[in-house]
Amino acid sequence: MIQIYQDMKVLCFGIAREIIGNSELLIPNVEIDTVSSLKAYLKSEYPEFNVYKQFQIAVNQEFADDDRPICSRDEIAIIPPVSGG
Amino acid sequence: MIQIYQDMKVLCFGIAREIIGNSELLIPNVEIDTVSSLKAYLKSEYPEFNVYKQFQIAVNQEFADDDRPICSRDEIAIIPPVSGG
Amino acid sequence: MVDKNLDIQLSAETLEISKNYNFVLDEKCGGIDMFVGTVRRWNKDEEITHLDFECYEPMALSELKKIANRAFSQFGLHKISVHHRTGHVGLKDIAVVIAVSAKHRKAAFEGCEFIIDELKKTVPIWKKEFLIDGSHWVNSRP
Amino acid sequence: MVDKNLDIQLSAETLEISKNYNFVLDEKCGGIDMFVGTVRRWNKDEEITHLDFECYEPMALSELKKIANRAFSQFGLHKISVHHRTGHVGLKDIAVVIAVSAKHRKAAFEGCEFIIDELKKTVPIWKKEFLIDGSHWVNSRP
Repeated sequence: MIQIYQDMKVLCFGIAREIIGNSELLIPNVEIDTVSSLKAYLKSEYPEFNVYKQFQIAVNQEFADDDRPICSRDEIAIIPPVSGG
Repeated sequence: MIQIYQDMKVLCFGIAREIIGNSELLIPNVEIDTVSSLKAYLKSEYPEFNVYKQFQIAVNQEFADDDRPICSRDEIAIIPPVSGG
Repeated sequence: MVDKNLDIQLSAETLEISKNYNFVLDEKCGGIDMFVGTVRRWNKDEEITHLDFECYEPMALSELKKIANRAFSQFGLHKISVHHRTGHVGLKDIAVVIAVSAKHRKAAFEGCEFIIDELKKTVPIWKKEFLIDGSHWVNSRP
Repeated sequence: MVDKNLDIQLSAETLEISKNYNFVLDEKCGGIDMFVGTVRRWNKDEEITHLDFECYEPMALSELKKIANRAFSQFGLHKISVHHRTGHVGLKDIAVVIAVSAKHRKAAFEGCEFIIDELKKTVPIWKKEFLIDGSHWVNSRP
């Protein structure tokens, strides 16, 4: 079975935007199929994420657990620790 | 020993003002020497005070206990149950 | 009665929350809590037309000052502003505004609630409720 | 996002507490509580010059709406107005205003505090603190 991976677009905010250097990250052709595999990818490509407090991932504007499946059609965002108010 | 009693002026607010029919009550020549004797006088002269909830007495702008001595030089006020706010 | 950190006023004029806000705002503080008591049309099944507030002014100011001083020390508040109406107050109009500022929000909430709770217990102010069919002094009814 | 009883706004413009107050004021309610978060000059020993707020707007609106709906049902609130700043916010300026109205004051205090507490936990808004000697994203520091 052949799987075609499309670029996955990830929205970046706050410290994550600064670490990545852009408000959007395009991840090309990599096998990322769950929130936890995305987190592992980000920490390996951007080791600074290991220094700061844990980020969460939002999928379609909802906080998502690590085992949540994701695909390139989802709206995905890195959510560093929030600090509104 | 002869005691001279002066008129005692009592400030009246809220329901007490309406019961007494004036914002000031002058009590002539009566032997009132404590808060409790003032309360007894008011309830006997104005029986309506027995119908409404208990009032307090303030002496010189402080809530006063029943055994507090009072005289005509004090600033005395009838304080019905408060309802500010 | 206004000093540097405390502003207490009994007023026959319409209250404006911006005055309390501007008094307590301070660059040392991150949290302001304000309570505003307004006149509502219904009290249980009774329809209200307006209120009339009467107060024993010098004692009301002195009791409010005592409450404020307890709030300063118990909650570490920075500034306090309390304005209370006297006289005729219509529907939706403001009867009382309490604003407090503190470094952090928890103290602001607790301090503000403390002040209104205590105000309702001890400050010599009386409210007469005027209904469609009558009137009465609140809390006095047997 | 504004409906009859709920007014949620993320705004790049200076916030004004009168807007929140006017939204929640209602003749069915006797108590309004407002929390105002302002920018203070000192955070522990660090001197702040200003803040910069960034937000993930559609998710922030949706999280705020969830919080408001929980507050309506848990505390029986009547109306809720939440305005939060984005962008550059100077000293003493307003970062957030939360106003709620309820029949009685206790619900207003509790509901308002609940909303700001939850906002700080889950709403995707980020605050960068600019100090005399540097800057950092609040809560991100290891």
